[in-house]
Amino acid sequence: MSRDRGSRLLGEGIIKGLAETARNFFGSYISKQRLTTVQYPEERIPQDESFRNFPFLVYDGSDPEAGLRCVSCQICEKECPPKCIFIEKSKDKKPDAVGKPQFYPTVFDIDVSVCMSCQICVEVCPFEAIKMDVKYDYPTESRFAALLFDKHQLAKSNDYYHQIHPTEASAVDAALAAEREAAATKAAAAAAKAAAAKPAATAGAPGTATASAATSTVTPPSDTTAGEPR
Amino acid sequence: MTGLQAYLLLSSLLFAIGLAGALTRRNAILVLIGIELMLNAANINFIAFWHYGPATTYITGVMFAIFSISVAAAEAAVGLAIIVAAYRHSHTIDLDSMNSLKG
Amino acid sequence: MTQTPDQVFVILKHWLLGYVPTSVHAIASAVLSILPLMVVFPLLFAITTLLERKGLGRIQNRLGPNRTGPMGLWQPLADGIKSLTKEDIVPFTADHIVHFLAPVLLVVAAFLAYAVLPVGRNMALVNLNAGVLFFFAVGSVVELAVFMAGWSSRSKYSMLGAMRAIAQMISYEVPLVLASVVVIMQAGSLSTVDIVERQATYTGIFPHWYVFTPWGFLGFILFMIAATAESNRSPFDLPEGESEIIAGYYIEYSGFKFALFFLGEYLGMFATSGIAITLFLGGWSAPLSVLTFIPSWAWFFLKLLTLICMFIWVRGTLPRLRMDQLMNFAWEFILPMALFNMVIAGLWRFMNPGAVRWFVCAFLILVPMFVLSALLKRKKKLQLRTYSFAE
Amino acid sequence: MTWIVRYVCLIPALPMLAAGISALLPQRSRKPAAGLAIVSMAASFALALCAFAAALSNPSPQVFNFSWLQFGDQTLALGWLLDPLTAVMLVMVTFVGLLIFIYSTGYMEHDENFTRFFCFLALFAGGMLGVIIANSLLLLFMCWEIVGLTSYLLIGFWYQNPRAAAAAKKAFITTRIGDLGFLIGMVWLYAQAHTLLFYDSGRGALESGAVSHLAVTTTIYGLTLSSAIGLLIFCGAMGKSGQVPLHVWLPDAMEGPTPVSALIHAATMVAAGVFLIARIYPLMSAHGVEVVTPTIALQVVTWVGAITALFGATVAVAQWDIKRILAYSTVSQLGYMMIGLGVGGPAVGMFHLITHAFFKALLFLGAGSVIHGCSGEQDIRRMGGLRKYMPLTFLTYGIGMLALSGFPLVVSGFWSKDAILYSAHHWSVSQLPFYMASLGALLTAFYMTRQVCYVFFGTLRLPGHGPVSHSEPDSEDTRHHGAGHPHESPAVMTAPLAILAFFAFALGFLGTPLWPWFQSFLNGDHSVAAEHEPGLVATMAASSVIALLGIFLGWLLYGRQSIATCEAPDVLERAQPQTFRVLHQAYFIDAIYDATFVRLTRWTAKLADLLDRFLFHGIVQAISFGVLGLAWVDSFVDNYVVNFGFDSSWRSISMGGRAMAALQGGRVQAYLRYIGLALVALVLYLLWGVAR
Amino acid sequence: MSISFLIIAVLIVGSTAAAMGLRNPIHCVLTLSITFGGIAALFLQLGAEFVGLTQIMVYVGAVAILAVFAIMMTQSRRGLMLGTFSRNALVGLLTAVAVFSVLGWAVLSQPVAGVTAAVSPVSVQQIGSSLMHEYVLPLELIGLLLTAALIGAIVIAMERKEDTE
Repeated sequence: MSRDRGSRLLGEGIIKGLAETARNFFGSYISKQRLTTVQYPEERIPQDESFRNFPFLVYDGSDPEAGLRCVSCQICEKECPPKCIFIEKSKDKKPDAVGKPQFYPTVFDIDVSVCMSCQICVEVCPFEAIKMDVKYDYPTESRFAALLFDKHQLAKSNDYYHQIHPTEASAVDAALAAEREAAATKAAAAAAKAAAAKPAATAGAPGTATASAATSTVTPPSDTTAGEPR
Repeated sequence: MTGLQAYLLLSSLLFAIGLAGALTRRNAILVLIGIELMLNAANINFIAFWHYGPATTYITGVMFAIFSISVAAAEAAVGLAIIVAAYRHSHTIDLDSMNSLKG
Repeated sequence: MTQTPDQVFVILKHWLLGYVPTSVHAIASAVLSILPLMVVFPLLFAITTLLERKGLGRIQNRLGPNRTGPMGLWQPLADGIKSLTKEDIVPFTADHIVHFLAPVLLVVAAFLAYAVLPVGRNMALVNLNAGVLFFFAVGSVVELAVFMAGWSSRSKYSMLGAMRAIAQMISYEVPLVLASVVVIMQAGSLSTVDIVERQATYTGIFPHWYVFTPWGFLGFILFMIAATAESNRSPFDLPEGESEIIAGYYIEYSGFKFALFFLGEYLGMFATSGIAITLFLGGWSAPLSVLTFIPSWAWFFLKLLTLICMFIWVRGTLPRLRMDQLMNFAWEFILPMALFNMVIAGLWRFMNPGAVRWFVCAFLILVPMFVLSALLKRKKKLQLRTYSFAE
Repeated sequence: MTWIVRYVCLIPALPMLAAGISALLPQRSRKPAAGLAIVSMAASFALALCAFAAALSNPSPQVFNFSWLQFGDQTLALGWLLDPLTAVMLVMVTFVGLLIFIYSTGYMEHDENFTRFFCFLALFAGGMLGVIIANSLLLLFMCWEIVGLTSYLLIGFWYQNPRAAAAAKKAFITTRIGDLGFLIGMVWLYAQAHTLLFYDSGRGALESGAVSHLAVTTTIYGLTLSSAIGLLIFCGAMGKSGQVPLHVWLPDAMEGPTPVSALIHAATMVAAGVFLIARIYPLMSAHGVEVVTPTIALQVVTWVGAITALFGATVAVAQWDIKRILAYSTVSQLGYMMIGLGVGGPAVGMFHLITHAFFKALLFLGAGSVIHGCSGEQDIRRMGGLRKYMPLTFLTYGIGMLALSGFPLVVSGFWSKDAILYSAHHWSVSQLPFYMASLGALLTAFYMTRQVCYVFFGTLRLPGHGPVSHSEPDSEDTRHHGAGHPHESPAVMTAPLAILAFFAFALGFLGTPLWPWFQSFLNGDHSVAAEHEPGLVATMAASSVIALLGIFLGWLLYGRQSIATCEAPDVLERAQPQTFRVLHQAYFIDAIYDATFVRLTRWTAKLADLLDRFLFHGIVQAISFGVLGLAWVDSFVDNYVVNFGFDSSWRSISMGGRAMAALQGGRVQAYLRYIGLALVALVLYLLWGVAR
Repeated sequence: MSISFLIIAVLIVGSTAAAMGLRNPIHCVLTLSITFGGIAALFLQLGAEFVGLTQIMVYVGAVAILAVFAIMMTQSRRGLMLGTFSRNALVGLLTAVAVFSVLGWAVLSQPVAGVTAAVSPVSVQQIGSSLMHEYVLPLELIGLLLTAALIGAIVIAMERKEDTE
């Protein structure tokens, strides 16, 4: 402090400042690191993995209609604090990714202009069917209709989910797989019991069940609804 | 009408308008401005007489105008300062209501 | 023929005049002289806005505008089109006539100042006997325009901005004039053309620019400081301090009138820079006698651009002053220094040429500068701020 | 014109600049202030030496004039010149000044207003040098007044001391009386000669054209104009140089710090009067065509000088304050210079001025050293025996004393005084000044011996040291040291003493009758030839005898047996108490002034007061009673006789008044209206006049 | 009498009349500055360059601004309600008319032709040198006057601390 109060020439500080800005000026042409600007639409700041914005619906496989994990249980609709989710449950059932017949949403709308990105829907979903997206730019022409996303806009593949949140997606997949395996072994055990009763029944079902890891195509013969996990 | 007369006529008109303003306005500042106008009219006369005078190298008229401008500037400064001070004193610059000296 | 590029515009004008009937010769000549100025300087304004935005960006480690056209070169055009097509809003209670006249008067006054600016050899519009005085006289009209703008808007912010601007302009006009008096003393003329011609001689290869004398250098610095304040530029941009009074006296203007204010302000800046070049930097003369082959007008505009870059640089560097700092600086530092500088210039005139004179004058300048700056500082009690809670 | 003539103005400008800068310095920056003053003075000294060299090579006056103010077709020109007179004075003042500046750093070391002191000193030096180089009476007068002002400031430097403040005022006012004459003379000269420049290539006031015009024109009492103007200017010189009767301020001025006394009131400022007369000598000595006797002006100068010389010498005999003795001695020596100017021309007077400047500065600085050593004691009765304690001071002081006494052949004072005596002896008007001067010389030697005996010989009688009870210290200036052993002063003080002592010796040999280089240099001819004139040796012998006699007498009375106590009365006092008292009180001149001028003023005031109170008051009272009586009668008549008749007319008057009051309503516009109407009337009248 | 003179004259007279007749004092000052500019143009036309430019600088740049400031500082709600012209306006107007008619008559009745010699505009050097020679005393006096006016104006207009009524 005492150093600064010494008898300096008037304007010394100004000259120092000018030197600093001059260094900035020329430096910005020499080293690109100085430039803080990101040329936005073309360039983007790499996002943190945990970044999330609005929810979307995950589907397995390649068909958004068929592979949709959502079973239209409507928990998220109830839990959503700003009430931005609107679901209409289907009357009939359709086989889901595993082939189990399930209800499915005929209408699934999210109004992102209302959504507050609280992630509660994700937390409550028992089927890992709704997840948070990372897209943040939704330029539209209209403020209302264009920001009301329907099922088709919301549905995104599991691969996409892997793309944006790889760690989390793998964990989810692993959990799902484990669940299904457990279900499969349970089914197998039941089958074995049944086979013990009726040895004439088929064999080889356990082999396929173990072989399939991620997207099992084994159809459990049980016609009961899948047990609630957790 | 010669050139000089035109200038003199213009200056006397200016003088008369300035005088009229100084005589008729209520606002003290505008009265002062009227007086400035009268001074300006005089300046026109100085310059016109110099221009139409016997020799333009003899620059008394110009010098007089310059000095007159300086004096007018001083007058404006002091006059306006007085008006501001008077306003502070009596909260008006209306000349009709500044009549406390009236006998 | 080295004269040709130098005088190309003069020759061109005379060639064009040959096709004009003699009866309208005078008017045609005037138009032919004025029109280029009316085109060139607004163009320069356009370039400068771009330059300023890009330069400021780079100074702040940003890119600056780069979207409109290649490297953002069409940005000024886009700005122009935008301001032209914007809605022209006049406040309901405004004094409509005065509100309309203010930007016009500002631009007209700014343009008038170019009349005495010698932009090249034989390229001054008029060679007035009292050219420098003309410049300052026209400059004083700007104050009136600013007042009109501020007053007619019937807005508190406008009024405050106008009052600030006028107070600042009056305060800095005095040192501006006084700083240029030294040159007039030395040149013995008020004509801008004469002043440049005095400086356009060479000893060896070095020119006789007044900025190379101690008093000239000091005068130049003081002049530039005062000119910065006079054209309301940072760090003296209090009249339009966005954070306090939004945009000062032109807050109630929009669209084209707003653009006119901007134009007027930049034109004023160019004009003061031009007069600074004329007075101190040798006008259109080349900085070394071996460089005289480059046309004189090119030199003038080169110097002008340099000064503009200086302005931008300073704007990118310094923060805005406070009102009391501004006034103190004018009355307690710049004005006494300018007065003292006049004494030095007189001394210079009466001393024999030589190195002794140079050093004596430089010494005599440095002494009061140190004293005055010490006084300024003592009053300010400059010290690092100590925080009670932070740190 | 060589460069030095052009830049000779720098010699006064540098100290002035130093003064200006140190005036802005804060009080605590002592070193910069002193450094500035000394450096500027040294630079001036160097320049003065250059100027001296230039004057050596070209002794005719070289001038640099410029017009300062122009009003109408009149021009006031200022300028500076370089001639031998200027050159000699420049060297003397800068050199002595430099030494005294250096000395002051030691002497004033402990004063808290050190910075202010050097500011004033430098300003004084600037003013004095300005007086010297001035080529215009106006410039000279301005610098003269600066000198007067700084003298005032410096005498009253210790203004807390009421005596110092009074002395400062006295000095200022007394010199102002003289300056009034100076101013009148200057104005008169301007009116007659239309210029105040001294030399202006033939048009100056001191050049043949103007002077011959002035010398033949006579005014009242047959005085020529030149003499009259010269005498008026001489009034200023009298004030500044402390000539009788305006000498009263000079002894009192010793209240200032001793370096000031040395610089201003011994070496330079008081010599300014002498210098002024030397400068305008062509005017003073201007003869008519046929007259050959010395002019009235010069006669007056001589007589005033002679009276002053004798007066100062006699008074100095009976003083006890070490500085007062020197002060009266200065008065006396200034008288000698005036005699020299009057009878022998500028060379004679100036030679004594120069030598006197050196040895008197030496004496004053020596006295300062003594005072410093004795912790502010100034009374010589309380000193004594100091030669043991302050050997260097004693040695140098002794040299100064010998120089002042005019000890034959060795010291400078002898030669310069001898030249004066010789010229006085050959004066055509009267022999009396010669005898007065001789007597003065005798007394000079006597009182200097007395002083030296008192101070340096005998036993130490300082309070607390001798066999003497303590008596109240004479001086307030006891801030320097506590009372203690007398001690030798620091080298910074003794070194200037030694240098001055050397010059007090050596300077004399520049102007001996055998090799009168100085005189011929001043007179502008280079033929340095010994002048063998009749009576020269005789005069020399006479003055030697006088000096030796004076010293011998002094030794006889004071040195033979040492003074034991400080209460013991003076030898002379024992012998002639009445005379001694008269002399001690300086012929009661201050008292006479008090009794005459001051009392006269008081008396008139009192008289006026009395008149007012009784006479006029009584008359007024009587008149008022009479008026009251009359009024009563009147009112009686009025009430019952005329009231009725006048009432109506009064009413009409009051109505008229009200109408007039309406005109004077304080309304600017109304006034303006009347002015406008008056303008109409005026123009109409003028047009009518033209039309008819 | 040239066309330019006529234009300038009409401009001056019109703006002066407006300056003295408009209701809003600020408008008055603004029109007044047109007058000042016109007078400056007149000076330029007459060849007195220096005076003309000084006129603009002093009147437009200083006096008009000063007047504007004074008006801003003395605005009061009461003042706006009062009339523009004083009670005795008619008398004043008549006086002014009388003055103008008399002056005009005086001008027109005297055939002052003046010399219309070749006009050599007065150069700044000429003015400067005569300011420094013949007119140096008036110049000094003007300087003194301006300094005194400056100080006086500040002292008069400065708000006094004890003045807290």
